Amino acid sequence: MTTTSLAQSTPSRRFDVLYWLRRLSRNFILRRVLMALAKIYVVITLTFFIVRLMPTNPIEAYVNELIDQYGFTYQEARDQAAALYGIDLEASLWTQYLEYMKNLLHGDLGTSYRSKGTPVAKMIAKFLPWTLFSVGVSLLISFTLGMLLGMIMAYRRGSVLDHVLTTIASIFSSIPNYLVGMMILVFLGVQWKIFPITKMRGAMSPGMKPELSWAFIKDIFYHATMPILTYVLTTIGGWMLAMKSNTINTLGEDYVTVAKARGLKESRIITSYVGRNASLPLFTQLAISIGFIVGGSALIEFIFVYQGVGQLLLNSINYRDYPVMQGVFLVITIAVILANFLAEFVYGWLDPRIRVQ
Amino acid sequence: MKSATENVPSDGQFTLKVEDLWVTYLAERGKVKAVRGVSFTLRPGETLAFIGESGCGKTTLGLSLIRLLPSTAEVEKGHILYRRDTEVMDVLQMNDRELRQFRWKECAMIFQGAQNAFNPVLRIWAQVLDTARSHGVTNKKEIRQRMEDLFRLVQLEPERVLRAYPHQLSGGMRQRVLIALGLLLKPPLVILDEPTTALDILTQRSVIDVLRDIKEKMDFSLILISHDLSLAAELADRVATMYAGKLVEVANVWDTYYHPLHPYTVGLIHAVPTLAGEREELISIPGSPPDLIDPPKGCAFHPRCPYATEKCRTEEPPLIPVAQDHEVACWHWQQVQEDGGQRMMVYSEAKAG
Amino acid sequence: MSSFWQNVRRTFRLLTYNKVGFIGLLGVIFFILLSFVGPYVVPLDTQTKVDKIYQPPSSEFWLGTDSEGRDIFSQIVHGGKDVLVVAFLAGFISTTIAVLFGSLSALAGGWVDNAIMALADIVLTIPQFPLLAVLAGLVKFNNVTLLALILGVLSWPALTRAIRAQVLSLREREFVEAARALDLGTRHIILKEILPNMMSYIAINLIFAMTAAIYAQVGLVFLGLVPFSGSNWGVMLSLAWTRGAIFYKGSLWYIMAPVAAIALFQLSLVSFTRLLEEIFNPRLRTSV
Amino acid sequence: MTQHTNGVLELVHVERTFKVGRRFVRVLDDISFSIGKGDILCLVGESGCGKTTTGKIVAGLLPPTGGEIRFLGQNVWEMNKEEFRHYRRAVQIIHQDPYSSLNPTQRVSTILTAPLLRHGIARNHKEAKEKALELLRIVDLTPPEDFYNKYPHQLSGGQRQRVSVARALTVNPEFLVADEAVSMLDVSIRVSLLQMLERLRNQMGVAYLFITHDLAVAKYFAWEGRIAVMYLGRIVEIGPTPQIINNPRHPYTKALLSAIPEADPKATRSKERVHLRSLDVPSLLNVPSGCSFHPRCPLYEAGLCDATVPQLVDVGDGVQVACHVVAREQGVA
Repeated sequence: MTTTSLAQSTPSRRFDVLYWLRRLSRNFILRRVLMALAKIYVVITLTFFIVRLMPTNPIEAYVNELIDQYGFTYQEARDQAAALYGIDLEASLWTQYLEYMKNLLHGDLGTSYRSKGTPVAKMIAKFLPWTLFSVGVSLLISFTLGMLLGMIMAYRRGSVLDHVLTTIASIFSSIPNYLVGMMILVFLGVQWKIFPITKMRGAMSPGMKPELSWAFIKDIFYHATMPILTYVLTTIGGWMLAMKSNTINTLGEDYVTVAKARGLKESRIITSYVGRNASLPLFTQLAISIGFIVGGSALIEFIFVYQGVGQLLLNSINYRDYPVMQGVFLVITIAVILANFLAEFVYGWLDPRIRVQ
Repeated sequence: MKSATENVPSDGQFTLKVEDLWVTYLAERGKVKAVRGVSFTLRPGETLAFIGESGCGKTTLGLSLIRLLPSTAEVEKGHILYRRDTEVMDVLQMNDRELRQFRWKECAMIFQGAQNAFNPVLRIWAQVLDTARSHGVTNKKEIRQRMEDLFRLVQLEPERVLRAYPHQLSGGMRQRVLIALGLLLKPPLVILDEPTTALDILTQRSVIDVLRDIKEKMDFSLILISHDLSLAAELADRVATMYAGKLVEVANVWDTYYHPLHPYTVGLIHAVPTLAGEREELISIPGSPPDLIDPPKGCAFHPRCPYATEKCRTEEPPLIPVAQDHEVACWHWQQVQEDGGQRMMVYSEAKAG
Repeated sequence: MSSFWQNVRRTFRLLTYNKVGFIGLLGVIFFILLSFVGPYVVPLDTQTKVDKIYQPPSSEFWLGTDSEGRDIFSQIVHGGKDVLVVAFLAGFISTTIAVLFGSLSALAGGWVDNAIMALADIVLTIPQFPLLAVLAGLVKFNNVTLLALILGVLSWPALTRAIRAQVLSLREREFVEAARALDLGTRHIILKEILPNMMSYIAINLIFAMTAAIYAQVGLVFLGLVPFSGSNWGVMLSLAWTRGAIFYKGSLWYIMAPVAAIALFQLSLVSFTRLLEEIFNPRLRTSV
Repeated sequence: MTQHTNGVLELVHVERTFKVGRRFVRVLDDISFSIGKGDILCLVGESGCGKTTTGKIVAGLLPPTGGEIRFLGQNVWEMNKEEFRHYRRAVQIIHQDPYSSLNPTQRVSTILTAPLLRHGIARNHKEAKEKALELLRIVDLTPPEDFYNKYPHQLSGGQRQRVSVARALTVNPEFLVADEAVSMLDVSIRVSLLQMLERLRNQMGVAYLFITHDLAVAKYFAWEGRIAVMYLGRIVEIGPTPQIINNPRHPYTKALLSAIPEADPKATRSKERVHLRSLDVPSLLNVPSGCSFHPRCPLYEAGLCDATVPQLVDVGDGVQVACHVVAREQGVA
C-alpha cells in the first residue's frame, strides 16, 4: 500500500467527488425519480378507471340526493342535475382519460363537478394544509415522545414503569384510531364536558384570518387539539414499543459495552451511542406511517368535523366528484412518495453505512 | 485465598489482586454459578493468560474485573484489589465516578469481536475524542499526536484511519485500532478478551506481533483471555487454566505446556494439534463440561477424570502451590506428575474406541 | 389414558405460559362464542319501545337500550358475526396471497420476482384507505365475501415482501442446503424445511391482517361507504353516532357498547399473538 | 499413503463467477483435482479464497460457470436425472455451524428418517427408526434412544455435528464434504469428532473433501491424504500432507505456516517468520495481474510475477506448485 501525500490526494479527491456525482445522478437519484414518476403515473391511471367503475355516476348521485333530501320528483331532479353539471359523461372513457392526462401535464387538475367551476387544485390547496398540519404536528409529538419513552422503558426494563407504559402502549396501539377519537369526543366532550366540542369544530374559528399571529396559531392548535390527541395516542405506542426493542438490542451491541469500558460519560453513551443507533430504523417506519395516517385521516376528520383532505375525499366520494377524488389520490400519493424520499435521505444522513453503498 | 498472596514477590507488589470472587447469572432454570471463588494475583508488567473452553467462566471473570457484567449477573462476594503506586482500591467498592475513571484510564479492556466495537455512525476520530474527553484530556493536538504515534506502532496509516468510519476498515484494522485506542491513556493494566478470534491467519499474526511489540516498548500488565491455547503460548508469562468457574491450575507458561499437573490441563494441551514434525496422537476429554446451575460435588472435573477417587467426589481440592510459580487444584497432582498425564491419554483413547 | 391427561396438562401449561397471550386467547374464544353461538341463545330485539329509550344497564337490558328503546346487548350479540367473518376471510386471503407470492418471488427469482415486487410496490404506493373507500362502492348490499375479498386483495404487499425476505434467508440456511444434497425434493424443502420455520411469523401476521381488516371494514361501514344494514357493530356505531352520541349524555351505552366490543376484540387478537410465538417455537414448547 | 490414479470425483479447470451488482467476480479460477475412493483432500486457505465455493461445487449444490465436475468420468451437469440422483446421493455435505445446519423445527427422528424413507432405504417407519438408531450409534450418540426424540436445541454443539454426520450417512455416501466441520467446536470435543470421521473412512471407505482454515487440523486429519492450499480462487500448492506441512514450497504456504501460532511456547516463539511485503488482502473485485500473490510475495520479481499467471507444475515428491520463481529454481519451468 503506497501512501499518497496530501498534495496528491486533493485533486484526486475532487475528481472523486465529480465521479461520484455523476454516478449518483446516473444511478441513484435519477433512477429514483423516474421510478417515482412511473408509480405516480400508474396510480393516476388506476384511480382514473377505478373511480369511473364505481356504481352511480355523479349525476345519479346528485339526483338521488335531491330526491332524498328535498323531495324532488325524479324528472325534476334529473333536469336540475343536468343543468348543474353540464358535463359530457357520454364521451368514451378513453377520450376522457387522454383529455385528463393532457391537462395534468399542463399542471391542470381539472375543475370540480359539484362546486361548478372551482379548480380542483384550489380546493386541495384549501383542505390539504390542515391535514398536513394536524398529522405533521401529531407525528412530531408522538415520534419524539415515543422515542424518549421507549428509551426510558428500555433502560428501566422490568420496572413497574416499564410494565405500565408497555401495557398502555399495547392497548392504545391496538385500538383503531377512530374509536379512540370517539371515546375522546364522547367522554371528554359529551359526558364530562371538558372540551367544548361545538366550539372546537372545524380547522379554525369562523372569521379567523390566516396570518402569522399568536392568535391565529393559538386558534388552529385549539381546533386541532382533539385530532392531534387522537393521532398521538394511537401512534405513540408503536414508536414506544419499537424504540424499546431497538434500544434493548442496541444496548446489547458490543460498541455500547466497549463505550462503557472506555469510561465514557453515561449521557454521551445514551445520546450518541445508544439513542442514535436505536432510532435509525424508526426513520423508515416514519415514512410508512405518514402514508397510513394521511390515508386514514378521513375517519378522524369526519369524527371531529375537521376540514382536511380526508373530509374532501369523503365528500367527493359521496358526490362522485371524479376530478376531486383523483386530485386527492394524486396528492396523497405524492405525499407518500415524498415522505419516503425524505426518510431515505434522513436515514442516509444519519447512517454512514448507507451513504457509501 | 492465602495461596494467592503467597505468590506475590516479597516486596508485595501487584497490579491486581482478586480474592475469592464469586459471580452468578440469573437464568430461567436457576442461578448459573459462572465464577466460583477465583483468586489470583497479577504482577506488575507480567502477562497472565486465562485459558479454558466455552462456558468455563473466563469471559465473565474478565467482565467482572471492570464491572461490566450484564444486568442479570451479580458478584456475590470477593474483592478485586487494584494498586496504583501506593494506593490500593477495591474495584467492587468504587462509586460510579471512580469506576468511570478506572475504566480505560487505569484498565483498558479490549474485547473479542472488535468487528463491532465501534459506533457505526461516528468516525474513528470522534470516538477517540470521546474517549479522551471523558477522562479530562481535552487538548486536541496532543490527542492527535499521541494517536498518530500509536497508530504507527500498530502499523496503521493515521490519516486515513482517523477519518474513516468503522465499516470502512477491515476486521484486522479495527482490532488494531482498538488496541491503539486502549493505549491512548497509558493504562497500567490491559485486558484482552479473545483478541484474534475471527481473524485470518496472516492478520492474526500481525496482531500478535503488534501486541508483543507494544508489550516490550510500553510498561503495563496484561491479562489475556482466550480459548486459543496457541495464543497464550505466544504471549503469556503465566497461564491460568479455568474449568467450571474455577482456576484449576496457575503456572508459568513452560510448566503449563510442558509439565501440566491438572488432568484437565493435560487433556486440553494434548487435544490441540501442532504443526511441526510428524502427526502426533491427540486425545479428547470424554464427557462434557458440567451444568453450572448445579455443579458436581467435590472436584468439578471428577466425572471426566481417570484419576478421580472417592475423595474427589466429596471434597473440593483447593488451589495450592506445588512449585515455584506453579499452583494446582487437584488431590492427585503427584500422580499426574509421576506418570506425566499418561492415564488421561489412555483413558481418552479407551473412551473414544 | 394417563398419557392423554399428561398431554392435556402439557398443552394447558403451554397455553398459560404467557399470561397476556392466554387472556387474549380467552378473549378471542369469548367473542367467537358470543357471535356464532350467542345469536341462537339471545334473540335480536327489534321492537321499538318508546318508553324505554336510552335506559342504563339493568337486569333486563344488560347494556342498556338504544334510541328506540331496543336492547343493546342483543345487537352486540348479533352484530359480531359479519365483523368476525370479514376479518378472518380478509386476513386469510391476504396472508395466503402473501405466502404464495412471497415464496414464489423468492424461489423463482428473475422476472417473476421483479414483476411481483413491482406490483407490490405499486399497491403499497396507492393510499390504502382512500382506495378502499372508493372500491367499497362496488360492494352490494350486505355482501360479506366481496368486502373481505377487496380488503384481502389490497393488503398483501407488505407481508409479501417480508415473506420473500424470510424465504430468501431460509433458503440459504445450511439445513436447506443439506436437504438439497440429500435430494429430498422441492416439495419437502418448501413444506418441511422452510414453511415450518415461518409458521409463527405467518400466524402472527394472519392475526395482524385480521386486525387491519377490522379497522378498515368497521371504518368503511361507519362512514356509510359500504351499504351494510341491520345488526353489525359498524352499523351500530354509525347509527349511534348520527342519532345523538355527540349531543346527548344518555346515549353513552349505545355508542360505547360497539366501541368496546370492537376495541376488546382487537385487544384480544393482539394479545393472542404473544402466545403464537410459544406455540410454534419448539425451544419454548419443550421447556414447559 | 493412498495413491489416487483415477479419481472417482474430478474437477477439471473449474471456474466460478458471481454477479455482484453489475460486475462479475471470479471466485474460482482454474481449479482441478481429483479424489478417489477413501481419499482425503484438504482444502486450506484464508476466508474468501474460494474453498467453500469449491465445496459447494463438489457437492453439486452450485454449478460451475466454466470447466467440468465429473463423477465416475461423467460431467455431472450433463447427467440424466437418474445418474444425477446417484451422484447427488453419493456426495454429502457437513456444514460448519452446528446451530444452523439442523432444522430447529424437526426432531432428530424426522431429520434422520426423512431421507431414509424418501429414497426407499427403509421400507417403513419401523425400519427407518431402526436404521436411524443404528446411525446414531455409528456417530457415537449412545444410547441412541436418548437422542432420537430430541430437538436440535436440546443438544450440544458437538452432538449436533454428530447428528449432521448421521444425516449425511443416511444415503450411504461415498464422499463427504466437511466444510469447517469442527472449527466451531471446543478443542476437547474437536478431536473426538475428527476421530469419528476417520473411523468412518476406515470402516466404510468414505472419502473426504475436508475444508478448513486451520492447518494444524488439516495436518492431523489429512496426514495420509493431500492438502491443497488456495489463495484468491486458485490452488497455489497441492501435494501429500507431510510434504506441504514440513516442506512447503510456495511462498504463500510458507507464510501461512510461519504465521500460525502453536500451542507450544518454545516452538511458536522461536519460529522463523516469512515477512510479507503487504498486509492487505486484495479484493476479489480487483485481483492483481499475473500471480495474484505478487503484491505481497517476498520472492516477487518485476516483469515476471506480475505478467503471467503461474501454472501448477510438478516439483517432485508428488507436489505441484504454482510459482514462477520456485519452478525456475527447481528447473521445471
